[in-house]
Amino acid sequence: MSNSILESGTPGTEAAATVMSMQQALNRALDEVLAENPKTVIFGEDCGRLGGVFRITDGLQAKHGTQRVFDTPLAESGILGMSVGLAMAGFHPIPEVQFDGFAYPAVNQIVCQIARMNYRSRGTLPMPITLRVPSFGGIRAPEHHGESLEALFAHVPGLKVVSPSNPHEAYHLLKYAATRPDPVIFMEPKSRYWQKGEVDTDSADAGGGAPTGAKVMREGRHLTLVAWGAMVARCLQVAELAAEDGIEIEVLDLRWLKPIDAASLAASVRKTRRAVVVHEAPLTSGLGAEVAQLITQACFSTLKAPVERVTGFDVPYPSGDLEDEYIPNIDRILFGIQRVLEYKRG
Amino acid sequence: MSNSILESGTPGTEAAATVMSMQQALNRALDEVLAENPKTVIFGEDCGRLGGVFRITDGLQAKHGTQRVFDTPLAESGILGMSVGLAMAGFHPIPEVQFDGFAYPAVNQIVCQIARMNYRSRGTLPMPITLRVPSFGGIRAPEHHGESLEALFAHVPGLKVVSPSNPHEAYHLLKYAATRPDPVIFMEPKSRYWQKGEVDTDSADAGGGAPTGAKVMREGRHLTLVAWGAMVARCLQVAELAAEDGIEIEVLDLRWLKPIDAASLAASVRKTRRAVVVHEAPLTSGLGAEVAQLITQACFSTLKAPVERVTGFDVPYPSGDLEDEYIPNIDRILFGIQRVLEYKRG
Amino acid sequence: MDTLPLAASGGDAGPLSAAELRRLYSLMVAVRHLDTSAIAWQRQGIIPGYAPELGQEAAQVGSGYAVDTTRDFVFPTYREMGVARTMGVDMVGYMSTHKATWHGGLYDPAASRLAPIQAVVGGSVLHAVGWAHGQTLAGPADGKLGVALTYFGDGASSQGDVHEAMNFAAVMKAPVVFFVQNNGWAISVPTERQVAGGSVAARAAGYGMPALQVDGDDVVAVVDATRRAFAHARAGHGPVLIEAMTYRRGPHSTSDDPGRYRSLDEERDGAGVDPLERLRQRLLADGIADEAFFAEALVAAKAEEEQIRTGIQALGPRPGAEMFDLVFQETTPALQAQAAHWREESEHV
Amino acid sequence: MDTLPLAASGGDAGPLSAAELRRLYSLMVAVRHLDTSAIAWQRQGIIPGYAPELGQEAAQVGSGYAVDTTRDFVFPTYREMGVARTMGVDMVGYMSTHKATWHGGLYDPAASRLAPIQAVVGGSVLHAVGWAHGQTLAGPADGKLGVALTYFGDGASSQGDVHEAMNFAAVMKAPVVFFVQNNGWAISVPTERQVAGGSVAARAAGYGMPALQVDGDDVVAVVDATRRAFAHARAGHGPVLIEAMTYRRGPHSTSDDPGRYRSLDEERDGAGVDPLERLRQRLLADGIADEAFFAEALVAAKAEEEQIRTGIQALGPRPGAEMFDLVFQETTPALQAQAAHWREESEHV
Ligand SMILES: Cc1ncc(C[n+]2csc(CCOP(=O)(O)OP(=O)(O)O)c2C)c(N)n1
Ligand SMILES: Cc1ncc(C[n+]2csc(CCOP(=O)(O)OP(=O)(O)O)c2C)c(N)n1
Ligand SMILES: [Mg+2]
Ligand SMILES: [Mg+2]
Repeated sequence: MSNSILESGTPGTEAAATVMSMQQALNRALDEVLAENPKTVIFGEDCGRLGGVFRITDGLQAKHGTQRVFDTPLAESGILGMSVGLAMAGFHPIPEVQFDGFAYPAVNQIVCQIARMNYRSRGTLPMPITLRVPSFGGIRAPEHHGESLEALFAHVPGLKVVSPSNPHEAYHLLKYAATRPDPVIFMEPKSRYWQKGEVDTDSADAGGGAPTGAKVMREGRHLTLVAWGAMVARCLQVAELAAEDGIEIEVLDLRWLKPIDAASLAASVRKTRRAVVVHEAPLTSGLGAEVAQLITQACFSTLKAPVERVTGFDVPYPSGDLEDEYIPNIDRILFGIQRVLEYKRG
Repeated sequence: MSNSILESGTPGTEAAATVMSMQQALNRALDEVLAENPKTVIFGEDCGRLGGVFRITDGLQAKHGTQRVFDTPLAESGILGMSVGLAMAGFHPIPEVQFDGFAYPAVNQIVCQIARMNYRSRGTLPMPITLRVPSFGGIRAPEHHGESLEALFAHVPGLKVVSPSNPHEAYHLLKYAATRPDPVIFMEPKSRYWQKGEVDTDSADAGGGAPTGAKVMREGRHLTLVAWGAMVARCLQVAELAAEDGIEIEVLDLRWLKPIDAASLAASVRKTRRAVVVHEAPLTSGLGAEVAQLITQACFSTLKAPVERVTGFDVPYPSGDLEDEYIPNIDRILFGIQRVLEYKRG
Repeated sequence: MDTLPLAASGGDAGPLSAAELRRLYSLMVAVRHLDTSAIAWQRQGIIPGYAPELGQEAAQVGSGYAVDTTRDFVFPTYREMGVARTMGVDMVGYMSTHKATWHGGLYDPAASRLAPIQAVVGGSVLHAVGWAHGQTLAGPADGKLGVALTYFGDGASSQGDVHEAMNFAAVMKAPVVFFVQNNGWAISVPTERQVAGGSVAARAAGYGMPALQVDGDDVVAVVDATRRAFAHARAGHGPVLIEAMTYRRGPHSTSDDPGRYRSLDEERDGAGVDPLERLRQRLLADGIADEAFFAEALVAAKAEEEQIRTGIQALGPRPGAEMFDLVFQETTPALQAQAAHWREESEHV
Repeated sequence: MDTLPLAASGGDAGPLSAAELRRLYSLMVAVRHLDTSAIAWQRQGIIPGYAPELGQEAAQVGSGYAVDTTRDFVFPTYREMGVARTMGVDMVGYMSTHKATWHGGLYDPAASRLAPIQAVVGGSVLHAVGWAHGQTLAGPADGKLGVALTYFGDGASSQGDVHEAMNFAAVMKAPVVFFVQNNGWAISVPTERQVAGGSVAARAAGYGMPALQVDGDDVVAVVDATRRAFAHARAGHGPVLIEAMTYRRGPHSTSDDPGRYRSLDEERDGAGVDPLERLRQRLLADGIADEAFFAEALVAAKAEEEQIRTGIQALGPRPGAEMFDLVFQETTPALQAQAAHWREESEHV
């Protein structure tokens, strides 16, 4: 049981700042949430004995029991539909969908039930459901294992959507999301699960910024790169490279994909006057359009160039061999930046 | 059997230009498609004997037989999944989802199967499926009967999406869509079903413009209003009102929501230098963001103001009593236009 | 049809007393009168639409009667007015959904133990399973579990969610009673083109779950079956399926025209004897009630309908601000901004 | 378990001849060898992942053997390599999906009569129903209908789509054979926590559909059951469900670690006798084949595997332009623009 909470010891006994992987950070957050709130229950396909195919729930069933952490039959609509009933019975369900692409069978329950029950019941039946979705591509996986559903979820009234970019964010955002009274879709960038980073478990959100907003991951003054999930790390690499050419890029981790922190977007771009938004999802009707339009709306007269989007293409997510052609890579992001920097009003 | 093809006679025997409702125009288009292509089959809940709850398939079973037009059990995923198999067997299925809100249970089959089978099979298993979805609000209907799914569908690679705004468009776009070799989501504005208009059945697309692009419904030079479905008629009303104040508004019926006719958007706004996009769907991550961003990208240096969006709110579609507060009404569209016209660079 | 036996025999309750039978009659009359009146309301423009349950009063009143609102929870569709009335739900709040005041109705679902009215066919069946599983998580079964009672139709039985619900419930031994009103029709589609094999109850055995097929027009039989099913589930033996065989005597809804898909002859044959009339005859034959009682019950039903109608007519539209305020428990800045914007533009006018 | 009887008795084919039995053995050895080799390929870095079918050779070869590729059509999951091999599908094209060359594989599904490899659990079961319904639309049943054979697992049986498929097929009398490989596991979840009631075959009666539960490790029994089911469906009597009881002897996939959820003892007990060994003993006992034949079959299997491996190793990545070109039959200007943009930026580099 490597990387499990059983190995990492009892919550709170370690030093506040530890180096851990995102998998460990998420596992630890879940362990603590289970310990803190007896109404929390975790379930999904292979979440119990196996600890999940990504081991995010590793050791939790052994520690908290089969009542709190359990396997369900193989049916995503069933898992999410069941979550509605558990929430109505006073529980805080934390269901898992095994891979992003298998959230589609549950869309009806997510959109028509989870997102609307609080509204429909006039606030008397809240839906404190935290749906964990291992998300995005980059792991050379089979079909349907590399989807980006943020634009779909962000469009649905009644949902909140968040995605962490590193272990520290993962720990804090999951602890925050899993204690909210509203449904939150928690999109975990699966290609980052095994990357390690420092996690300061002491502070509610060490590193600054409210856990509900976007976060400046690197300051700069020539251009703002907006990203979320796995693309944040890539944008930080790009900023590093650009800095060698004297271009100072500000990297904004959007974190919350709904609601979007429009104020932070505006503040950054008012300073840099240029923006590029990066995501893995296909271009058309992707969340990049919303981000670009929010920026344009707020900064129209200061913008030096139209906001550029560097995204996946309008094609089904390709097989591993072509993955690197599909996901925005460093070069494509640099081209996008170049287009903005070189933009001349026609 | 009012409004049925049984009453309106054999296709082709009438004068080319006739006044009919959108329901009649759609019914006639389906009748002709059934007559022209023996591989066409129509099915869904209550499509057969009843002729559909909106009577769009009225009389078709009686005329073309229960093999060509039939009722299915009550399961949308079943209906769409079955369409995939029929397409693989060489048929051109035209399934109906009874109301927009009941497309959600079929999202898995639509996104993961219909949209991807041509790609997955390397073009050897095309999916000529025309999915008819009575769409949008405005009829004081029960919950889930007034959804706007265009942003979701437009984001899915492998789908094409179209919505007609009047009987003439309905007739031609459906005939066009139902003869394509690719999957098309055909979004019918249910609040317009009973509105009559002139339909010129003679020309392939009488009125100008390729059936794949957007269409200028009214010319103007001060501002472009972009809309689709039921909002086109409302925007034409707005343009009429604005004209009284000397404001000449160009109304662009987007028609195809995927692929979007970016060239026509650019051509119009390059002339008018101002744009407002109107839709019923919630604001955030709606298709308005994509339209706005496409315009901004193409016309950044000529735009006088950021593109404005007048849309539904980020709330679940409300009950009939509040419907008029939710759907963009004439006043809200006029306010949007005013904001653009009065915009001052900060 | 092969069905598995129930593990627990009957509830604590013995056979229905005369008073209980009279009470069932009164409930059925109240429901019948409100139901037929609601169609008139629609014709008069008081409400924009309604889904009548004419002919299903015995199935609804009988099953609702078995509910213990101190511990059970009920998950209706859009057609369970009779269940709501039997459970004592605020009927102005209930009917308000048909006035297009608020999707789901204005009654308090948590306090009423009746989930909001559900328009997605099959949509709430899984909710019942989750709620019921929650009862077992709260502690070991002591024969006193709260039971989830979930309603759905023959048409809904075709939905994947209903299968997932039955399988989940049976695997987890959740205390759920699946109550199918097989009323012969799903809008225009008859059961034989909908339910392969002809019976929803016959599906239960495949999940290792007991089922009861019951004459849904016999209120006493329905009460009895539901009580037995509740006892089984309450004792921790897992789910039970009840298929109440009945008939949708009216249109699917006020905008439906059954003449397009079934003849009056077919209707007469399919419907059989009116369940209300059946109970009346029984009470008369057994000397449990007389014409005076029936007349009194009708007067009460009329008074009740009038009160509800008055309430419905007095109901104004909800303030538009609720559109924004009720989305979340914790609202968002984006939503607040939209609400402010909406307020500004609507006050302008 | 109650099951309904089949309407048509057996196919035209009599009992399997000695030559056929030897052919089945050769196929099973070829499949076994390719399957175990593919795990080695993954360890050697030739392919990134694989889902082995160790122990399911009899179920797959036996059922695939009953297919008539001139008129039937087969809908696999991600684990039906043995079916593909039995049907004569191009195995380099088939295995290419595991090399991450192309989702669904490079073989021609239309020509091979094998739908693309399917990763969505339960995803293609409804496709089989649609395809099969298409056969009945093409004209009246003359006892010669093409049959859709659809594979899925015990885990998949929980999916709503599978229920919808069974109900649709039974209502429409579509010529479908639902072939469940109940291999005891869905990744880490055993059948008893997955399939309420314990048997997928037991579900069929609820749809008025015949079912056959068969020893999935006995290739002769599987061929026989599948032929009987095909004959029933081909004659226009509607769908049949076959549940082949077998065992997933290996990990779920090359990234799975079964040691986390089942012990070696459990594996040994669950797996029983190896299906390949069972056939070998039978052929020996009946004097149908000898050690020389077995040795020869293995040599052939090894040669075949080597050829496939060479093909796989020679397989380069597909040209990136295919990402764009294969989305639609009729491409769009927007997609062409993206393709042009992509080409420009990737050539730049
Ligand atoms: C998921 C879904 N699909 C379609 C509909 C439209 N619709 C409303 S009621 C109905 C028929 C339901 O039949 P049944 O389940 O037998 O219930 P009944 O109306 O007879 O009470 C249909 C198709 C819906 N409300 N939800
Ligand atoms: C809709 C969906 N949900 C989840 C998964 C992830 N997944 C892949 S295989 C599998 C188990 C399938 O079990 P079973 O149907 O018994 O087939 P087996 O793997 O045993 O052949 C799961 C959960 C998936 N591929 N598709
Ligand atoms: Mg019904
Ligand atoms: Mg299995």
